[in-house]
Amino acid sequence: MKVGYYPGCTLNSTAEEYNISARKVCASLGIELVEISDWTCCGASAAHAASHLMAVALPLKNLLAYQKLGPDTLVLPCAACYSRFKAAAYLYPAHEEEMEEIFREKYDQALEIRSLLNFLTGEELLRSIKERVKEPLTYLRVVAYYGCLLTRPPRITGEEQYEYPTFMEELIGELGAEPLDWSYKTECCGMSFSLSAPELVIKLCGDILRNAKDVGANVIAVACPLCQANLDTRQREVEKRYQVNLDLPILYFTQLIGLALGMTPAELGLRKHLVPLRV
Amino acid sequence: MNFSGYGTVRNFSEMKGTELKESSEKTGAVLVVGGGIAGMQASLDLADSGFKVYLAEKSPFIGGKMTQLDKTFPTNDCATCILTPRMVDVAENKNIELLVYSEVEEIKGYGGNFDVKIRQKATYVDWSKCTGCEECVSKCPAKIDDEFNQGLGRTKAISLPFPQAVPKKVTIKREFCHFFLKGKCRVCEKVCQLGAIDFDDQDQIIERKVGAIILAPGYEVYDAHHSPEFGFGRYPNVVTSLQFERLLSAAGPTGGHVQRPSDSQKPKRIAFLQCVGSRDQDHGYCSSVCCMYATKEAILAKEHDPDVDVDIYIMDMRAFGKGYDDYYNRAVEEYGIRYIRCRPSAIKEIPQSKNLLIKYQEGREGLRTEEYDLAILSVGLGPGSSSLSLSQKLDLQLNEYGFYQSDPFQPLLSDKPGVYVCGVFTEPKDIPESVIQASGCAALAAGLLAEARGSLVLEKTYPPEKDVSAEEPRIGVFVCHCGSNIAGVVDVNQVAEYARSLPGVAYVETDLFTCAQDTVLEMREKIKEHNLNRIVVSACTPLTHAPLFQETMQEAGLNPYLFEMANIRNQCSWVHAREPEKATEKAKELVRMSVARAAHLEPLTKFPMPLNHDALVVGGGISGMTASLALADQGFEVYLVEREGRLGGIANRLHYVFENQDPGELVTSLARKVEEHPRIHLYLHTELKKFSGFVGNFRSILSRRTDDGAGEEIEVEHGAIIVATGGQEYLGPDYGYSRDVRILTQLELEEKIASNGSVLQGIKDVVMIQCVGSRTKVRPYCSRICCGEAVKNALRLKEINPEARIFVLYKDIRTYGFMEKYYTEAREKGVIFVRYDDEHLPEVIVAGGRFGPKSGSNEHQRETEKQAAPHTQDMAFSVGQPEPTGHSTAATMQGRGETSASEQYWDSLTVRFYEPILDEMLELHPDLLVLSTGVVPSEGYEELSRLLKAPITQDGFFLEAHVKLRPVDVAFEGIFLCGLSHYPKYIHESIAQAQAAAGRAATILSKKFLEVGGAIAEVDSEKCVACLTCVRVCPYYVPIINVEGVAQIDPAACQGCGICTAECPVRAISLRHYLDEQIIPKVESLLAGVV
Amino acid sequence: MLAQEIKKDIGENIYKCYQCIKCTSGCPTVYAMDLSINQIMRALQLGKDDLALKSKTIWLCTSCWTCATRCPQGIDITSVMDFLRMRAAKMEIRDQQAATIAGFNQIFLDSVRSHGRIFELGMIIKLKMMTRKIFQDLGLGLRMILKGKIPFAPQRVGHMREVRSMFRRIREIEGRKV
Amino acid sequence: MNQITEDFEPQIVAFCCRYCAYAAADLAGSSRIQYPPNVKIVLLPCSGKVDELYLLKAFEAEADGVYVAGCLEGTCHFLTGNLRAKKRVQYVKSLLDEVGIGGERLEMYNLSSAEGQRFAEIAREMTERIRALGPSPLNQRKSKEGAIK
Ligand SMILES: Cc1cc2nc3c(=O)[nH]c(=O)nc-3n(C[C@H](O)[C@H](O)[C@H](O)COP(=O)(O)OP(=O)(O)OC[C@H]3O[C@@H](n4cnc5c(N)ncnc54)[C@H](O)[C@@H]3O)c2cc1C
Ligand SMILES: Cc1cc2nc3c(=O)[nH]c(=O)nc-3n(C[C@H](O)[C@H](O)[C@H](O)COP(=O)(O)OP(=O)(O)OC[C@H]3O[C@@H](n4cnc5c(N)ncnc54)[C@H](O)[C@@H]3O)c2cc1C
Ligand code: SF4
Ligand code: SF4
Ligand code: SF4
Ligand code: SF4
Ligand code: SF4
Ligand code: SF4
Ligand code: SF4
Ligand code: SF4
Repeated sequence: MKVGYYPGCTLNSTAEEYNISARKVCASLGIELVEISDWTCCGASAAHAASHLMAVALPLKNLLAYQKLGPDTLVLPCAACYSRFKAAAYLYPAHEEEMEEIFREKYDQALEIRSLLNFLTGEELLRSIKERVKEPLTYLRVVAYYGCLLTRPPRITGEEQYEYPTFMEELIGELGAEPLDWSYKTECCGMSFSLSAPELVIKLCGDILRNAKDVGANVIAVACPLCQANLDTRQREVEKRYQVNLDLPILYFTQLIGLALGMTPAELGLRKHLVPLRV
Repeated sequence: MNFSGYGTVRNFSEMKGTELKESSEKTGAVLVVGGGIAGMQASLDLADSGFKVYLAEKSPFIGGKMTQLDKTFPTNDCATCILTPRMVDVAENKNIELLVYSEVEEIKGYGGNFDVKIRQKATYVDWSKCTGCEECVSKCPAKIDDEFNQGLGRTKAISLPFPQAVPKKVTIKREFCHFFLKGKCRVCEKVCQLGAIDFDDQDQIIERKVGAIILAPGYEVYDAHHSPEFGFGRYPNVVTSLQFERLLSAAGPTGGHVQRPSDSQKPKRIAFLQCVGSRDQDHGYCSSVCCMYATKEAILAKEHDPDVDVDIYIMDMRAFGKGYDDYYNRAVEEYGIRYIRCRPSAIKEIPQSKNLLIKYQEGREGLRTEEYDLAILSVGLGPGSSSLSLSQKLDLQLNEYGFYQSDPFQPLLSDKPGVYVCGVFTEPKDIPESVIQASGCAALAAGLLAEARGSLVLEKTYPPEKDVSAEEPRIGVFVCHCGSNIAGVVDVNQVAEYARSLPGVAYVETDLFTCAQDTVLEMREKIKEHNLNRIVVSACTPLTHAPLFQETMQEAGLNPYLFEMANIRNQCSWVHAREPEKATEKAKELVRMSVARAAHLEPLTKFPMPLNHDALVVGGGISGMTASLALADQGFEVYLVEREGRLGGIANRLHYVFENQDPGELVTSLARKVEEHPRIHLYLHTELKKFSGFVGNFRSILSRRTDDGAGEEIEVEHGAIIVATGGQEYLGPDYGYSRDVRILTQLELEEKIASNGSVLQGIKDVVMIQCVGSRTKVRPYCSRICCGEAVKNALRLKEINPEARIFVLYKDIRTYGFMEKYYTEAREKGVIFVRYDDEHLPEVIVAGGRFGPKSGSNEHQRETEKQAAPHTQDMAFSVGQPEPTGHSTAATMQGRGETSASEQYWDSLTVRFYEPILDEMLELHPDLLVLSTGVVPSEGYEELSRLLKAPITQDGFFLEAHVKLRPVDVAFEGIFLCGLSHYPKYIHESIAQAQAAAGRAATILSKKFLEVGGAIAEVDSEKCVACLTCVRVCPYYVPIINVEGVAQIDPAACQGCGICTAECPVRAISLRHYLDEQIIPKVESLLAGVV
Repeated sequence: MLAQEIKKDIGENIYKCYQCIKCTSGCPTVYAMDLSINQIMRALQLGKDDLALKSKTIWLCTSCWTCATRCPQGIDITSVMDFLRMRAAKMEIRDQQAATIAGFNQIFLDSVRSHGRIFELGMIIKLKMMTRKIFQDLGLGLRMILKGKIPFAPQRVGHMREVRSMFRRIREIEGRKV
Repeated sequence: MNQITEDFEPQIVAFCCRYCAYAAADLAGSSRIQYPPNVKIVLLPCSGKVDELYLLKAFEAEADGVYVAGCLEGTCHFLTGNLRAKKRVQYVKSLLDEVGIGGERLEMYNLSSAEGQRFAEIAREMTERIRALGPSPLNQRKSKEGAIK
């Protein structure tokens, strides 16, 4: 199976391990990821606050490149990029003329844009993952953290379960781990405020991490590099601020799949995390 | 006597787009679809006025949603208490054929003649054999979630829906039954000693001919799973309001102990979340009842445990019904319930305690988090699950929300002639409104089928009654095993043996099931064979079973009052199961008591009393005219009395409603119909002067002002009277009204818009103030119509000038039901709504000074208002006010805090008010200030109340006999009420209520005779000393002191409560069937051991 | 009036807001804001545009879509916030925190403009310089660099010309509109 | 004396209105809520039908305890019957006090028809109360039996 793949800036830098594990897992499932060599930034987290046109144009530039490339499904590992791509596709008809003026070409709107999580939890792939599980993650009690952008707003994502999605839990269950119910799966972690307003991020991550701990999780699964970064890198500060002991490794769901499929922590870039997964 | 109730009468009903086939004979039967409170009411009214009724109910029991409620607002009447007798009435009524577990399959034909096919689903139990003993239920191994208890309890695959279910028969749910699923079990079949289980039962198709159809299929509550942010279905302590009703109910899964599901602990902090599944983008309407039911549930929670804290998260408190604001105020002041004006975004759960966290913000306060033990979602009322398929069968169009929205001027008619609609099916509404609509439907159907009245009803005849007065008591005692229900605990044979020893007992037998069909048949023979003249059935409860045995007695020629039951099941074997010996002793005692009373019973007859079949209607507004037409169409003569020289009342001043119809045209067409109707006798310039008599036979004297100024008196006799005296606009001096030509009431504005809207084109700024003269200390009630009126007029102004800035200052916006759509539309068009409360009342500054609401004065209205009115006539209306010097209005609105004192605008109109969201004072200089003034009762209501002995509320509106179930009856039998005289209401509501009043009146007027007598009070005129005690204590105003100077009780009006008998100081009154000599022996026999 | 422009530009009718406060009660960052979300809506309804534009609120919005998803009136508040930020970006921002966030957005876009992709280290340094709080997050930054999370050199896209021309044309179109 | 109270099974008469109290008793039955068998019900159309005479007659006939049960206040099927009954019960209580039988042997209760549980509670409550009070002074039969034992 061939699909388009847009890693986005963070997967080439701070979230390299997401990229690595995603590619490894896809490869082992027989999925070929087709990536354009010089994709550009989609503007996630800033462009929409600066200019409508930029917010549409930045992802569109990449969409235009993909539509020439072939595979009619484009998967995005980063939830923020996914959200911008979806929004651009949604807003495109309203800005069609302007976009033509900018790019001198038309977007045929035929691409199917999916998040990597949503893609891998499709019925067929989920089954094939299940079949390949070698080392069930029975030692893990996992809360699935979707964050804000993977399912919201439903108008743009087309997601039906936008308030209380469960597809990540399904995957976690198939991997042999125990998915736990909790109240914070779509709460905001502070997103790009990690750098510009860290106090906010600490508060928001504090709420999320503490609820995860309270329901008895020993791992949080994520599908977004921003979420991972905030929950992982700010965890020490949260512990200090709230006088709690959290010690909650934040793993990309692809890393969880990789582990269950028998890959080693090193292969999956687990060492890059500040809060280590101790097995 | 001009008798017109029965027989062939010309029918004047004018149907919408009349398709009625002229020649064909109409069928005197009606199909009612839906057995909720609405469907039951319609059925009873029709059956009581000469029509055959087929009541099709989807579920295996009647009563609808009300069966699941605990208490009902605003009286906190126990729902079961008021509903159960109604359900029994329906089941017993010989002219109602109950088709439960049935749905309409097909409808063919047209108004007057329909052929309907109804599918009655298989119950797998032969109901003619089942006695509802529930032996099978206790043994059935298939446990399932209890739907009736909203999944909070468990029941079995074979079950009785709930203990008081009518009919009291069990049903097998095929989808859960082990036998149907796995082919094994049949336990119930083995257990049932009556052989009632029938696994081969099939759906039946039942075909009936009817003349009219009434649709009352009700609603479903919103499925809270669709609002996942609140965690319903995931957090055990988040429940719906309907589940909470079950938790409150003493008959519910927790026995009335309010417990939270996670740990069965008593909750200490409870939150209600309002508008769940209402008033949002997917549900653009308001569910109308949830503000009130949440308040009710909160009060009940407080009554269960005064220490519990209750917070209600709400947007607007919609307490728009009669007595509702009072109820709300009590909730706040007496019960300390906190209303928080915020819609929480989500509920979060604390994992360890399963407590719930809710974040909210109120006013300018920052965000706060509150922790609760229990959260209740006030789910909205959505369309019924089968509304769609039902309406498709009839080719009816549902509105965007899935309800059947009718024409506001014909609220009970569907688009299909002969098909009527009522209850929540047409719009969310509460119980009284549903009952009103149902009675109205009954009146309209009766109008359509007037010529066929009485053609299909059964009048059961019995063999002549044996005269037993001279005989010694020969009592037959039937002791029931009730399967093992009684015999399992009580030694039935011992009881029977004992009964034989009692004086007067001539025959005793024991039966496996006394109520089983064949046993009942045999009872008839036994009565004859042993020449029995009194019957005692020693079995279960008379509340459900007495009618069955009494009918049997009548068939055997015995008077039904010679009957007594000893309740040795519900009050003995079931409740003393662990003490079988004592239970047997008690059973004997109960039988002894019953036998003792039976020996003293006497036959009672109901005798026919002739009655007058004409009606008097007082008040010729929309309500009075509608009621008159509905009665006249049914063939009754009507005397319509109107004080003024013109029909139409307040509606003469209304010019449009939301849906764009013209009330003026409605008035004109109604007036024309009234004037042309051969059965309506119209008296203009006329008032009621004297009134006397009793239900069925009233005598009134009317006084008419004649042209020559003299006046004449007219005497009329009538069987019923309808009060439709309406109301009027409140015109107090509030907010500078009458001080400035720019200050108008909504009605005045409406007149202006209607007469020449274009003069308003230049209007830039308009302020409307709500609740003027309503919801104040003096008039604490909500006038109900003014929120809608303001929205309606604001939309009109926006049409005339889209640029106009309109501010509506309100306490709560009460655009309930589908009206919410227009509130949304007004906002979409830019109308700005600003909330105020009693601490921050708006202030108006005009030349004459500063004005607020004048709610301190104590007069009911009058003094000020009439004098205030004249200025409206000579008001020179000027467009484009002089801009006030200094700030422009826009400038004042923009920058923050520019709220300079404004005495300088002495020549301008200034409204100063507090804006609570941004927490600042705002000041406007509007071109128009419109006061949303309320409704007050018509002049002379007090005199009329005295004349009719019809009580009024503190606010001056006529009081109904029972707020929930008799909303158009007056406690004094034979008097009915409707329209504004009952309470402020919109035109469509007045029309429905007027039709209901006509329907209720027709249940009396259509009778050939009034059946009077039975268990009612009687005065011994020899003993009476005319002390007036009975006159004072009777809750129904029945006793009077007659010309002979002694008390007289009208047998047709007496309700048989016996209150007067117990109060009469000289024991001159006795209640038949409960005579002292019948009750005292019963008491004495228990204790003495012998009679 | 901004309300009218919002309607025209992004099709949102803020007058529909009936002050139910659902947006505010679910906003993750509202506790740090000076005006709550519903107050922003009220300010716009009353034409108090400056109040909205000068608020810290619009900068503290993380664009999490909670409010927009749950607003019973279906108002896309998140997009309204975007709109307000675009307008306010041209004004002086007094609040330090708001200014930092606004600055970050600018630095972010600059990074895209010059590299085609973002360059975290460069951004961090610029941001710290701007806010003069160089040492605040140093510990964390160091740990991340040690973990190999933050690369030292920017990634670059092959055809930067296209990127630049895209930015130019966008500016042209936007210039025409004003 | 002690012995008397232990073996003593009081006879209690309950005057119940048809619409609420009697229906509640029925419901207690359908719900199988157990209570002591000492209470015997006399059905009346309305608690307002309860006559002072009935109450006194019951005591005269050697009842040890009597109570009247009607609808909840404000929800009487006949509007005001239960309020009338309440007054009468109050009055008879004072009479009983005066003649030395003791007003606490008579009580007025209000409950709704959905309160089967409450009905059972009342029956228990009254039985306990009267058991503790011992036989009515008018109750020749029981006192004698007690004396014999
Ligand atoms: C939690 C809650 C609390 C409430 N509390 C109060 C209160 O305190 N006071 C008050 O006044 N109101 C209250 N209400 C409102 C009240 O329930 C309704 O006003 C009332 O029940 C409406 O009666 P209805 O007959 O129109 O509908 P329903 O009660 O819904 O009855 C409709 C009947 O029709 C049957 N049916 C449906 N479709 C078909 C079909 N196709 N064929 C045959 N039968 C069909 C249904 O089974 C049902 O029995 C409350 C509502 C809720 C949700
Ligand atoms: C201020 C105001 C605004 C309203 N706005 C709206 C609206 O926007 N939309 C809407 O749908 N509804 C509105 N209504 C309600 C609507 O007008 C009524 O529901 C409808 O007109 C029915 O009124 P009625 O027949 O009950 O009473 P009325 O119209 O008051 O008629 C009563 C009649 O009885 C006569 N009468 C009174 N006493 C006696 C007596 N003792 N003897 C003989 N005759 C007597 C009176 O002269 C009068 O003709 C409004 C009502 C008011 C007061
Ligand atoms: S055992 Fe028979 S009679 Fe009794 S409820 Fe069951 S089916 Fe009916
Ligand atoms: S056959 Fe079905 S209904 Fe009967 S007892 Fe068995 S499971 Fe219950
Ligand atoms: S406002 Fe309307 S929908 Fe909302 S809770 Fe009140 S009655 Fe229900
Ligand atoms: S304006 Fe009228 S309808 Fe609205 S709340 Fe006030 S009194 Fe009620
Ligand atoms: S209470 Fe008795 S005595 Fe007095 S008037 Fe009535 S019947 Fe006559
Ligand atoms: S029995 Fe009741 S209704 Fe009849 S007259 Fe006496 S008090 Fe009135
Ligand atoms: S949620 Fe929507 S309607 Fe409610 S206050 Fe916020 S913007 Fe207004
Ligand atoms: S999108 Fe912005 S304003 Fe809305 S909830 Fe999220 S942070 Fe708050």
